[in-house]
Amino acid sequence: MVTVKDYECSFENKWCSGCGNFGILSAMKESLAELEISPDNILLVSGIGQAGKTPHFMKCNMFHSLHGRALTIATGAKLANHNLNIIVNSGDGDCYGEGGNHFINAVRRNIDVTLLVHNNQIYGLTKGQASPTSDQGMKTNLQQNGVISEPFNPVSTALALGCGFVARGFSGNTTQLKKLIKEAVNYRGFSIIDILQPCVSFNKINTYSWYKSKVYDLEDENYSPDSLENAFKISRLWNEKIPTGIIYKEEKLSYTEKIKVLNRHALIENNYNPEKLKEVILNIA
Amino acid sequence: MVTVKDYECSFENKWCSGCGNFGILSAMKESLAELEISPDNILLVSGIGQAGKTPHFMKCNMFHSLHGRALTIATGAKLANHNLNIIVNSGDGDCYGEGGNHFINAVRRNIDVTLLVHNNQIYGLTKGQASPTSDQGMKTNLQQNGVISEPFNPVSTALALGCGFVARGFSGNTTQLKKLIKEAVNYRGFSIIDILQPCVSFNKINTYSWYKSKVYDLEDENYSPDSLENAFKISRLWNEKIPTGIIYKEEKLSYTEKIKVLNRHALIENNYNPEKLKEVILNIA
Amino acid sequence: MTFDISIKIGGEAGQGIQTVGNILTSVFQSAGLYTMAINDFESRVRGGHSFFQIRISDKPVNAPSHKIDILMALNQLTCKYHEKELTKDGIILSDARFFSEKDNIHFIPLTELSAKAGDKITSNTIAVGIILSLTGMPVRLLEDVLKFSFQKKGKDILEKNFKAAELGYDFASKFKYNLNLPADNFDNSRININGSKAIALGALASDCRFASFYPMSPATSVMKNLSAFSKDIPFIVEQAEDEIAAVNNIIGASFAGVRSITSTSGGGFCLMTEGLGLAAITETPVVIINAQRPGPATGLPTRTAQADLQFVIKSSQDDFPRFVFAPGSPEEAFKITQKAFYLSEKYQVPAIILTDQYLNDSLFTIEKGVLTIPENIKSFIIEDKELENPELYKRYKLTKNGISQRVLPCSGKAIVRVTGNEHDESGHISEDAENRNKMVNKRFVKMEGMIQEMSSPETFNKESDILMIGWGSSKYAIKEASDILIESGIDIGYIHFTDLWPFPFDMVTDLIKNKKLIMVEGNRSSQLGLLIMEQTGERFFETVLKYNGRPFYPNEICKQVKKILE
Amino acid sequence: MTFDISIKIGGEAGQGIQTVGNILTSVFQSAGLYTMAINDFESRVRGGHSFFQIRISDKPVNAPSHKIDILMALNQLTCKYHEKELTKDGIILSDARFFSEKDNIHFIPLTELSAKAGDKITSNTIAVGIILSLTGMPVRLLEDVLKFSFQKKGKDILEKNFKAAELGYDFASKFKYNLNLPADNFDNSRININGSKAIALGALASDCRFASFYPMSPATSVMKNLSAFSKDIPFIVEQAEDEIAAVNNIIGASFAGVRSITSTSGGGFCLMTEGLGLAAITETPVVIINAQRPGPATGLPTRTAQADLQFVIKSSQDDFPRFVFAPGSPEEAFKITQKAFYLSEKYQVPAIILTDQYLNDSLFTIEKGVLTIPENIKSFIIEDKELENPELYKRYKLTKNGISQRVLPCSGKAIVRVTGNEHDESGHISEDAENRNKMVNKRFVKMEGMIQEMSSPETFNKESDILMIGWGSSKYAIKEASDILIESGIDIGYIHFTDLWPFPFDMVTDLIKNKKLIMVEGNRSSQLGLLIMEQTGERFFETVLKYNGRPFYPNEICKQVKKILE
Ligand SMILES: Cc1ncc(C[n+]2csc(CCOP(=O)(O)OP(=O)(O)O)c2C)c(N)n1
Ligand SMILES: Cc1ncc(C[n+]2csc(CCOP(=O)(O)OP(=O)(O)O)c2C)c(N)n1
Ligand code: SF4
Ligand code: SF4
Ligand SMILES: [Mg+2]
Ligand SMILES: [Mg+2]
Repeated sequence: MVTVKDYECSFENKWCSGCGNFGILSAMKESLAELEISPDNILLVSGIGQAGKTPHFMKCNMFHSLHGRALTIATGAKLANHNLNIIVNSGDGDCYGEGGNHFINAVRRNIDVTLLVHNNQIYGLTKGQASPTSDQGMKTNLQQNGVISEPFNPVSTALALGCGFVARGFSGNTTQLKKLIKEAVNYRGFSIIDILQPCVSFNKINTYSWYKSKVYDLEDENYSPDSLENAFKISRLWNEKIPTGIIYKEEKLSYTEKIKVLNRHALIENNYNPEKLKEVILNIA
Repeated sequence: MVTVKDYECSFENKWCSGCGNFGILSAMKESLAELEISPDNILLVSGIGQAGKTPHFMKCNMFHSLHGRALTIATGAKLANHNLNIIVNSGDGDCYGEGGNHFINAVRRNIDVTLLVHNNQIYGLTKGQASPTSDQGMKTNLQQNGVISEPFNPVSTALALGCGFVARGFSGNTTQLKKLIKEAVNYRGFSIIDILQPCVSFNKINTYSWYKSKVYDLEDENYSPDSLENAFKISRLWNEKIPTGIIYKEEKLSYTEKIKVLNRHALIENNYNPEKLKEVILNIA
Repeated sequence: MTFDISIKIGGEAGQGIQTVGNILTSVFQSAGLYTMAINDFESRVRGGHSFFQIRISDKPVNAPSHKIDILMALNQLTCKYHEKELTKDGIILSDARFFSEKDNIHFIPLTELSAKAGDKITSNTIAVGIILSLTGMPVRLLEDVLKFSFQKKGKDILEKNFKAAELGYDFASKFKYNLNLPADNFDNSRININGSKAIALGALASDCRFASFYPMSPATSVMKNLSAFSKDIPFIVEQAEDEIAAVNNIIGASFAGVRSITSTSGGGFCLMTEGLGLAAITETPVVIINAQRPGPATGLPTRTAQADLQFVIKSSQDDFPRFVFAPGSPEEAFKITQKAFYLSEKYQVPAIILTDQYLNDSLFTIEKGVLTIPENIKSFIIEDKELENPELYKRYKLTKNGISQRVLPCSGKAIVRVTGNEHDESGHISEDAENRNKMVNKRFVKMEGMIQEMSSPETFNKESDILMIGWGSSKYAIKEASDILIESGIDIGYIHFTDLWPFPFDMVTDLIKNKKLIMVEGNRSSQLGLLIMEQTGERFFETVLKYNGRPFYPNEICKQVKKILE
Repeated sequence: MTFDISIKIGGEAGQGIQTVGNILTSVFQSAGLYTMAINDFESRVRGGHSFFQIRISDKPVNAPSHKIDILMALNQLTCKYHEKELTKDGIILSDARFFSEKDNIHFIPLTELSAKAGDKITSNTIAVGIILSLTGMPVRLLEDVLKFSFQKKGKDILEKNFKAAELGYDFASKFKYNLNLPADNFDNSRININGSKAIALGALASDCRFASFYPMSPATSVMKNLSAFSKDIPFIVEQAEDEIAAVNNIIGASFAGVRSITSTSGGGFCLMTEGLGLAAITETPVVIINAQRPGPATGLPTRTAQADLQFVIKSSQDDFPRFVFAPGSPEEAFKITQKAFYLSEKYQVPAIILTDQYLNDSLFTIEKGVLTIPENIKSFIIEDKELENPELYKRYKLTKNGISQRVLPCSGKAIVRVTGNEHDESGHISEDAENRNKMVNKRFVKMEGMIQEMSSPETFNKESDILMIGWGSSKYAIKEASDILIESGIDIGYIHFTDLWPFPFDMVTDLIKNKKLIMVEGNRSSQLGLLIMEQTGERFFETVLKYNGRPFYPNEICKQVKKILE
């Protein structure tokens, strides 16, 4: 039996106390334990940012990569060995800013990886610049006159791109979050959970209580996440009420399932075959 | 009076004969002439690809930039001088592939630039690899087993990102296309026309007649482009019938209109002011 | 120098170390003293260990000292890490939680005192009060600075802080220890400034009006300064979606006619290298700040390095001319930024300025007079009316010096065509072999003019047989080391490079001929040493290299140089 | 050599020039002749001007010739541009539309003849037939090749092409001109191959199983070859959304345990430089092909250059070890690709291979035997069971040679931690100054082993006082030039570099001591010359530089060398 304790790690946690990331970290550990996945069977991939540090704070295999590039590392690793359980931890800047193009394409590929976006609507590690999800009007040292771009809506965008598993979580509701992570990990294909995560140090607008006063659980409303059009409609809600839970779910073949050579073995499981190669060379003559 | 002839240019056109790009080129010239914009008052910005070459084939100011980066050049130019009339010519690979992240952010900014995507669902200039918009199953030299990613839906995505002017054109219908370009250029904000453009050399699936048999004009159906939800629904149509025309339109403030220092003058129109600078330096002491 | 003391405040991120440090520095400055302060912090927002270190003297000081007179420990790690840096008479001031009984350790009950002051957030002001009292600064000076710092926060906060300052003074007065620094030489011709702000001011003094960037330590601070100024001056700071967008934004803006800048660090510079090539082949002027930090990849994001010199000179595919500069102080940063804008526009080539975390984040006392604002900015842009026949305008007309007339798009009848492909004179794509040769040579011939614009390196005691060579931000650390070495009887000179590319090889060849050279650089492979070898054929040099993310200290340079000379 | 003739087919893009060229080359090969063919085309799909040029001999030929014996002009520009290249007895074969009356111009009515053959698409086969007839090749050989080329298209097409071939032969028989090349020495130990295919085969013979790329000329062809092979072998070629994704995809795949490759050109390489640094600091092996083309920026996308040497050696922020190779032929490409995979994995550092449009797209006749497939691939991956205590596994354990045991994630009990930040032995972030020094030195100490792996440059007549020096794809052009020069009485040697970084400076210093050096390079600044200066302190060299996008021809090297030696 795998327990949360198996995931403990002695490396010092470097987040601010009160940070919303703690809720995500513990929900993740609990989900993995309940899914009976042991630390040596999970690979966490992350980018750079406070969210990107997550893998250091639990015991697991990890690739803490570059700002914006976590999904590209995860894609390569999954193609090489599709038996890996991969979870990507990314920030809103990391995933929707620098990594925007990779986000689009990970969704389009439908690679079987779970993406957890720690969305604090701010650049945390670099000390408080606006992120793609910052609300209009937010002022920072670098946005002296306030943000004037339309905020990036990850849920609407994921739906437009054809994502088969789109959810929103809140780091203040770890019970729900744990459930979502478990479903996402079990989903065969690309699954996204955009997680509302208060940054107590830099985001003085979208605080814990700001979120708390707006979030509601779609399950409580008997919402059924199987209509794309409904999902799109729901995805537009923000200022008054913010829906959380699974917003859209659809079963389809994942990327590696569609690649013929992977049907029998993961790429890494093949053996070097000099005979076959000699044939190839004969053929080109 | 500006005429199409004013836009003629002696530089040899390098496209294949029969290419869908010719329709776009002529619709563009005609629109500009009818809008009474003269060649010395227009700036065409483009990326790299067959679409990217467009500005060479008409008389106009131009910046033929890097693969994927046309929108970033246009954004900089517009911020420096928002009196410029800027049209961006880009390819499906250029704009939705390499330039995916800039596409997202040009929409979010709502910068007053018109984007014409020559969408031939293929990489033309590099001789026929799949593009983000290639239909599933398309085989090429590099996609030996056919495309397996979900095609990028530019219309749905632009809608999800909050674009205020989203249209689809067809290079085989220059009358409609001309109308769309004129409306897009007149729109104050970021306007997109995704233009279906047959590549006679490399795309043997989405041919002229393939498109022809599917496209219909939304105007003919009394479609009204003012509901985001309707627009999203319409944006999902593809395999049976392909809607063209203005899919969504919404008035809102464009990026440069929201920047205070630009209210009176374009950035370029200011004068160097040493007195003000001396004050600044005094203040920091 | 009659005195030269250093104060270090150490603690966790989030404890306000930098605020304490900045206020102290301001007070010493307003007392008429020279200061130099460094800022050491981890890549985290709370916790861990960081410090702020101020050196104070009656004469200019421009490098950090390895010895500390007063160590204020707001966390236990400060004692652990820095106790050994104390001078013989140095003292530690430490907060209750980890007080240990040693003669030179003094307990300062910040929590208790701040409770007295009525608000625990005043504890930093109390700490400041204590240090100022121990150095002999009058409370009045602190009050002025507090007024300036806290006036926006309201009267209540200000009052509490005044009270806190006094409590700190009172408490400290019971110590025997007092450095009694002079406090009455205030000279309003001097200010404290860091490298970031100097670059930002240099940009403004170049009529730069547009910046685009993507946040990245230690480069963001340049943009933060520009943002702050942009409230008073028509200036736009755009936060781009990534560094690729940032560099292309400024290429677009510069093409449209506005002087433009971006600022990034190594990994971001990687992403800009393709745009660098675009600026080069389109001959669009741009200024790029690369604020160095240790790599590879994410490396040590909040620390310092001088390890991108070769990269910025050689990067982007194929050969093309560019300028590369590396200022050694805020004064140089201010001037070089202007020079970069001027030359970039004059030659229509990109200019890169190498700074680093140390220069960007350290405070130096400078003469205000250095920050001279020019009355006019020479522009090299040609207007339509200056053209004989605008209809025949060719953006890339071949000329003897390689520079073609630069007209702005939509500014008149002239049609401006620009492309990142190889092109003919009119700006249209050309694949012709002869045209290609001409265009490559057109771009290259600019190097002849460019190299004339390079200042020769600054030299100190250059007649000596032994020369230290450095570049960029290490200037004053090496200079001070050379002073110390000379004082200790070693005849040694020093050459400081700011203008690095095109490399002024003629001047340099003369300077270094038959000398023993010691390269002092903040990287592992002695990148300037390699460049000198490449450019002059000079073959042998010794090295003093530091690459642990920390700045150079004069004494460690001395030690290593002595070892080399043994 | 009893004969050495060249045939050039020129025409518009889209006219099938490459098909004609490829078929001709195959026939000559099956006649037992040695061939070398280059491929010149514009960045467009239809129209313009392009050509395919084949050199044929009874002895190996490995560089293009500047003289043409038969010029087949499918467009008028071919005559205009290339007539001057004809040998004294050379002839032009030209299509009706632009026939001009000169003695050596022969009208060939392709349209008419193809109508006779029953299909106008056979006109290329007719052209082939004519040339083969004029060179004395039997029709049988052509028929064999046609069978191979057209069999998939069905019997009807095949028949028509047979007929077309015969029509071509018949038509040509009326010319007096006939080169009568021997056609009966077929030797199945030889094949024709270009650089791209050789690299692709080298990757397969290294047990590489994953490639990710973004299309870019002239790099795509390597991936196209891999794609074609991937039908028979478990190999995935992933088309990424951009080059940033491509390089990080292969870092991810290699981290997971599969040998991986990417292929790009300059601008794409720019975008990969940050990933290069990530591979370096995470110590993940990867092989990156940079297929050079002229820049800056988009430059001349379908042409050739050798101008990224300094860039790939110095790029990405901060210092770190890497391998850089540049093969000079398909044989070297095949071997070096294997060496790159082997060394990259052995030392856990990135390896870069510089190729270019010329090498990638040109056909060379090679001995099949050169393409030896190894029976086993040495793997340097450690399995869990080989570890004493997997629980204590540390990915970055400090070792004497800098190489730590590499275990794969999720392959056992060992936990594998990797980060692009500076880290401690266990792979966790560390900002400690001492640890930083250790880790930088750990990575650098590998250089000592790496440099031992470098082959010394290949030399020809190295005792001569005058040495030409080149690298990469220009190998045989320079070699042939040196043969010609020697024959003409000039004593000259040649040094060809393939292993460029770590630079084998010891070997090189010895080779070049007191010699007159002439750098022959495909760039404007003599990048290898600068590298040699940097690494050896050698100061003076002459240069033969070409940067117009076209490959080197032996005779132009001779001419320039003679001018230098005058
Ligand atoms: C190429 C590159 N650009 C910029 C940075 C600097 N950087 C580090 S973290 C970060 C933003 C972090 O914001 P987010 O992704 O939202 O994560 P958070 O810290 O808020 O969790 C940035 C811009 C970098 N490391 N690399
Ligand atoms: C950084 C970079 N990567 C790749 C390329 C090569 N490239 C040139 S055009 C092109 C694709 C063109 O496709 P698309 O944008 O759809 O334009 P089209 O030719 O179809 O109009 C590519 C990949 C490049 N020039 N630069
Ligand atoms: S800065 Fe914000 S996101 Fe980062 S650790 Fe602190 S509270 Fe969390
Ligand atoms: S390749 Fe396709 S897109 Fe390009 S010019 Fe030809 S037909 Fe048009
Ligand atoms: Mg964030
Ligand atoms: Mg396309």
